[in-house]
Amino acid sequence: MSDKLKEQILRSSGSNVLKCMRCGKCSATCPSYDEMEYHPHQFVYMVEKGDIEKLMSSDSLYKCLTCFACVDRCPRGVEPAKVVEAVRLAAVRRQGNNHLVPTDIPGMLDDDLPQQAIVTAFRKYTK
Amino acid sequence: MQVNENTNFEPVIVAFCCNWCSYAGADLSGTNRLNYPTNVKIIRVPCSCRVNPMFILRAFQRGADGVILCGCHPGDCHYTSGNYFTRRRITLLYSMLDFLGIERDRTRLEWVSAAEGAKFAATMQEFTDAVRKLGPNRRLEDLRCRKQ
Amino acid sequence: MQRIGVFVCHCGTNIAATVDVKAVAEALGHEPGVVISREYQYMCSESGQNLVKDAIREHNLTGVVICSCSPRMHENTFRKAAAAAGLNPYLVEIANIREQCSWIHKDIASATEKAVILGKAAVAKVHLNAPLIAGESPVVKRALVIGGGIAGIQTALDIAEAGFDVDIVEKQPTIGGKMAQIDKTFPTLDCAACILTPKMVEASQNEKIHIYSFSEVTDVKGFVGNFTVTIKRKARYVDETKCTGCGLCTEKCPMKKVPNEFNMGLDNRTAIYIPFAQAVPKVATIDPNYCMMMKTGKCGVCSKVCSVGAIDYKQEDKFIEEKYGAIVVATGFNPINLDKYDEFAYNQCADVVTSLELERLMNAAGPNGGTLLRPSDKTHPHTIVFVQCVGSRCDDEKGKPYCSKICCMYTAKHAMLIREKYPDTEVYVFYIDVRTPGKNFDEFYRRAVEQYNVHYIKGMVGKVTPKSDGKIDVQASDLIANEQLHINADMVVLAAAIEPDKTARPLATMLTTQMDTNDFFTEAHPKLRPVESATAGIFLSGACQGPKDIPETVAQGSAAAAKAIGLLCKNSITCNPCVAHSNELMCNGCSACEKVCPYGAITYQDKEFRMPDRTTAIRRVASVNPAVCQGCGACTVACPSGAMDLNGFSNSQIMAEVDAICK
Amino acid sequence: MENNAVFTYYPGCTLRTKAKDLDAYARSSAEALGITLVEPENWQCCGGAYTTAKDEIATKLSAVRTLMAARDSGRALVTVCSACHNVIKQTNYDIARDEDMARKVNSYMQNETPYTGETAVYHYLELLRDVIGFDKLKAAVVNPLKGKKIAAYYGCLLLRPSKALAMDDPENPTIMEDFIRAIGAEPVIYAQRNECCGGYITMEDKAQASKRSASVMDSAKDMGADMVITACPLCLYNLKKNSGSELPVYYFTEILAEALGLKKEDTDE
Amino acid sequence: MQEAMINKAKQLLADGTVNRVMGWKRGEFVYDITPAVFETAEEIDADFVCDDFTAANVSKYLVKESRKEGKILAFLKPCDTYSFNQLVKEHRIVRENVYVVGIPGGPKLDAEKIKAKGITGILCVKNENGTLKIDTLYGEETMPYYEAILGKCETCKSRKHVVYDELIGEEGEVITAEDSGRFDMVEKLENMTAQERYDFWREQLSKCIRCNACRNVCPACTCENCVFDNPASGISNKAAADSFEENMFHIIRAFHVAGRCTDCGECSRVCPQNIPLHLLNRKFIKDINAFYGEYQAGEDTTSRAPLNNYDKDDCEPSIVHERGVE
Repeated sequence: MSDKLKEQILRSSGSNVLKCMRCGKCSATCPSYDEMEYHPHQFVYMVEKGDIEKLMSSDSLYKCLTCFACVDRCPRGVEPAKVVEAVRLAAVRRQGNNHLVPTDIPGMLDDDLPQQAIVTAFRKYTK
Repeated sequence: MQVNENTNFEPVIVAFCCNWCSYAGADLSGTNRLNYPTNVKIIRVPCSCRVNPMFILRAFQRGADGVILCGCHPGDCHYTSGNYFTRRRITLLYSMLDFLGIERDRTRLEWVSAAEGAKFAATMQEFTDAVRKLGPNRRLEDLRCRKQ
Repeated sequence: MQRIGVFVCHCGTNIAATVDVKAVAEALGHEPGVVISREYQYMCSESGQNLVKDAIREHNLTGVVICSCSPRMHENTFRKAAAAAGLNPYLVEIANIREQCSWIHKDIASATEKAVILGKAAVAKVHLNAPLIAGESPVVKRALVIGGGIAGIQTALDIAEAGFDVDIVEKQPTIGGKMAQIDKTFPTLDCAACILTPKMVEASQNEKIHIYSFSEVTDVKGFVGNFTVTIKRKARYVDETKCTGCGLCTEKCPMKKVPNEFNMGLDNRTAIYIPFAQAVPKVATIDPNYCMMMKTGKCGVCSKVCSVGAIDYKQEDKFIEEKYGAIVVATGFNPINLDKYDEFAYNQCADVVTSLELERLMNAAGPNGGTLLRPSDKTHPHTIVFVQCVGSRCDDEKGKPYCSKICCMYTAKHAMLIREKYPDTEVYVFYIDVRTPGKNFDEFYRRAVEQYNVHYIKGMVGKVTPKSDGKIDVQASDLIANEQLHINADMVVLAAAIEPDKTARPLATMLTTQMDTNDFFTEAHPKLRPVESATAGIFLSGACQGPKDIPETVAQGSAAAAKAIGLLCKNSITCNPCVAHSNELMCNGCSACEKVCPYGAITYQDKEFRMPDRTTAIRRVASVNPAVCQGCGACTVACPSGAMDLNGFSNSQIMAEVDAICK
Repeated sequence: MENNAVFTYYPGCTLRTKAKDLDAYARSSAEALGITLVEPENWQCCGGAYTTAKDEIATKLSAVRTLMAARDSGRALVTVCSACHNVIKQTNYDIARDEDMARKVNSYMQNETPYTGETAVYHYLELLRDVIGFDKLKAAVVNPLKGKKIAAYYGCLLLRPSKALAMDDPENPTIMEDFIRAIGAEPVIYAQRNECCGGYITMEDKAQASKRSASVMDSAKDMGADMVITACPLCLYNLKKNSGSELPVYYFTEILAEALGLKKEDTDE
Repeated sequence: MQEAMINKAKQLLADGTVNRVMGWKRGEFVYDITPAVFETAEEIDADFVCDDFTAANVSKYLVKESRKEGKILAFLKPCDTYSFNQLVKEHRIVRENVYVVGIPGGPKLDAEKIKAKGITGILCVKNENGTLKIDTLYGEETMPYYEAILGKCETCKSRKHVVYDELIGEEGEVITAEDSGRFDMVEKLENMTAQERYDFWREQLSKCIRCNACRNVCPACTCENCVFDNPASGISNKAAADSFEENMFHIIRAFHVAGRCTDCGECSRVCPQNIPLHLLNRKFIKDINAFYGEYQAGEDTTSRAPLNNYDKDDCEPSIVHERGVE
């Protein structure tokens, strides 16, 4: 199961986690670091180890801002944000695992909130 | 010519490699344990400019299915200018073979440096695949030179 | 009748694991003319070579085929063995069944089949091999060293010591190179200038050494033992033979705002300048981009104050031609440009510096006279962050894939020197790995941690943020603590990757030597011939071959010198006998070969020939000078009549190989 | 970049609703600068966020439709919203390089002429820099914003991933600073200008969004900015709403229009 | 014209400028013309001929003749002067030993084309306003003049002499490729599919009987020892024994003369099997012009032949793949 999941994550992300040299620059650059239980470098490392379930159930999945700072600054071309995204997708694709529930939305709105915030949230957190 | 249906077809491929760049590049791909098909057999020449177009025709006549010539990158010739002459000669030969209706993918000129082991292996793989797709060389082969 | 011996090498399991060597020996034993076919564990070993020698004697062999590793590895070994047994060495052919067979393929059956075909091609070729006798060509007893850094200086001193003339070509106005800019050296912490400058002086005073400073190599012709090199002596607008280096002109020059490259642009120099106090030659140079006289025709102060009349605004570049027997490349390195790494704010903040800039900041002859001050406001930094591997070990277009090798150690040195001199300064080093393989290296690094309390943090800096109060926020990861840190720093020092000097690539083309994809010169053998290039007579010294520290550079400089001396000691060298030759009976005298020969090795003469009808006729025929011919074979293809052929790679030999492969 | 003065213009959904200013000023300024923007019919939402996952095809289709519309019109595509630009540009980049993705997209959409990334995609800022030229813009300014210290906020979307966006140096960009100089004001360089404001999570995780946006605004203020400009409605909302900062935030098109003398008080809500 | 040439030859023999004359003489039939050397005025009066059938290029004969004692007079048509110059450039002809008189060129006639009309027993031909009047043993016959023109003259490249010591008649101009149309057939072939090209050449080259006429007549084929006759060359082959003619002989021959062939068209003229061999040479000429700049072999005696020359920015062989039809 874990192997299959790992394979799925690697394919979906297109990332070669074996290129990682454990420098930690992704985590050094991550603006959401403090909000995360597992940090970008751990995502890469744990996917490599096949230790993915922990990541799937962690709130860290929803803390990534997809700002691509780690992707641009990684000296090895590992693209950690894409790994995070692949794990998040794998998580929300599971039955009943949507992170965002439509009924919660009205409470989050205000007059100035741009539409794209809602569209984006659905894109990223639901299936 | 129909694409060969016979999956057992193993093309005979002759590769002329210049001693200073491509032959060393071929050695490097071995040192790095890269892979390319066994079909490729290398003939060492001091410089790509040593390769007489006659040799290429001879190979086809004797049943080669593909001939590839590898030399140093333009500007990097060990003998300063050899590969520039090669480029002219081989361009004209390839154009003539094309004019005679010989399949274009059977011949190739590549520049491979001594550092490009990976390029050498990839080029050989690609070339072999291309020739395999073309099927056996019938247009230039002399049947009387054939085995058995 | 040919009597050919075939010898198939196992190379331990290198060949035998994927090629059935017994089957290869068996198959080749049935080839026409083959009288003995053997396999053996290690053909290149003494007993393997004896096997070949014994067989030559016993079977009176006329040709030998060795199926083994690449001829680039052991062709010479087996040629020597054959010669020792009385067989002409050029009657040996190698079938490359290791690099080009066993190491490439996995399937035993097909690899074996291929090895047999390669063997057959070699047998077919050796049938047509002719015994060749190598000629000789004289050696010019003079060496050229390109680059006057510590590598070039060491090489030149060693060659001169052995009694040979040697010229150094240095593109800067002074020799000394990067080492002259360095403050202290690891792991001994002795002053770089104190050990380098005496060597520079020694080089300048040695009668055997001639220094062409402010000069560049623009053309190289010829071959081992006999190179002809064109050197461009760039106009320095000062007569070197007159200038005494008094420095009065540099004091009086009104143009004082020229970025000082010796101090990495951290301070200014004058338009006429001597790079540093101990420069060799100690001669002024005018920078025409800044000199008012050169730009506007108004000024001339230096000319007025120069008591010896050395200033010459009209000086022009001069080209000189010299002959050399050996050339040593010592073109060195440079730190990479950091434009692509501005997450570290190098272009946005004056207090983010490279390690080489820090060397100058700390140097007594540097912009601050040896007191470490921030470039921005000249205040004393209390927190300094070092970032390792900036541009090294990268797998992207921005950086270099290799480890720059010297950064771990110089950073430990910097950290230690700062903590020693300014104990109130906190020093942080962000590292990925600390690499200390060298004598006393790890001990040195441990001292930085244990004795000097330098904070080594396993992790990388992600973002450097200059702030309005002049401080610098350094955001980094601490992988051991698994936390993200913010350090409020005063200075950031980047360990920029090093790369070969930009002049190396065109030089390699001139020298017809090879480079790797990073533009480092490629050595003839990575282990066994580390200071020779694959081109005979060209040797490699220092960081042009790969990142090196000073002791390694000096060691390699001396090694390159030893190789060059070995060459210069000979009165003549054995020429490659695999050269072109013209069959006069077939030659048309058409000059096609002459046109394509890169060495001018072909000349023509009118010769009298007896014709079949018993008359005589005078014909123009080509002849090849075997000492000049390098054996490329361009002429053989240009020749319409086939009169021109190449020893060792004759038309019939190559066609025999073609036939054997296609059969 | 071709010097064609007619471009296909993709506004995106937010510019039709919450970010009307961004749109209106972009149009009026373009007109004043001699550029014709043609809006394609029946455009759809860009998708809001680009899914990097290789096994997500459906989410990329709407961006492809826009790109195809531009291709079929024979014009380059111009966007102004950073988010739309990012999604469309990344889609275009990937479809040009990832054959597998291109094949899947084209067969899914049953395209007669397969789309393989041939449309050129520009951000409005690139139009100013590369088609009009900042020199020409400077000459067209009637109301220079003299003395204003303006901090450009790029955020993440305009610059990254830099391989795909290829607009400017991702770590030391200059395009918006040059723009600010062109309209007569003084740019303020601050380090957080290319760091994320937390826009994507602004609805779902207010705490993190306000931490991020505060960090950006504080950094700009620290370096002495009078105002912040942005190209992104999400950033604008977030920086205004969640940062707790007093510093005003404007769309870059608004101050562009102001400098060109096109700003009408009634459109400024 | 013949009259003027005979007078010139006799004059130069008489004043000692030359001791021999290279010209043509008639064989068994009027159209059976072969090059010949004349040593006396009597021989010239008896046999010297220059008419509509004297198409043969005499420059190749000068390789041997120019190395003999004394100077020889050679009458060269414009096309022959290119071959002559090329041989001078290759040090094959000793220029000082030849006195070159330029004579007007063709078009010359092709007896085979006349015979193909069923006209035999030809005695004399005359062009009258585009109609060729032919006196035969069986009475007068006519045919359109242009239908009797030699193939090589139909696509004449130049009416200008590139070398001469003296000129009889008026000097002409170089004819452009567009006007001569000499690359039209090459182009037509290039636009065929590979299979069509292959079929075309198979059909043509399989007719080859290896009589070696093409080689023997070719002014570029003056090797002391031809590779096809030389066992050491590895490609020696003296007779039609296998598919060597189709696969090797003509390609190698064309390659050997590439960059040196002046496009004199003699190879196709003499081929008894009517193989359009000149197309192979023209293909090389066309490629050289396209890839490396216009080059006309024999135009001068100093320029470097394109295959013995290079430019750092030469095109790669892949240009072949980028152009035309597969």
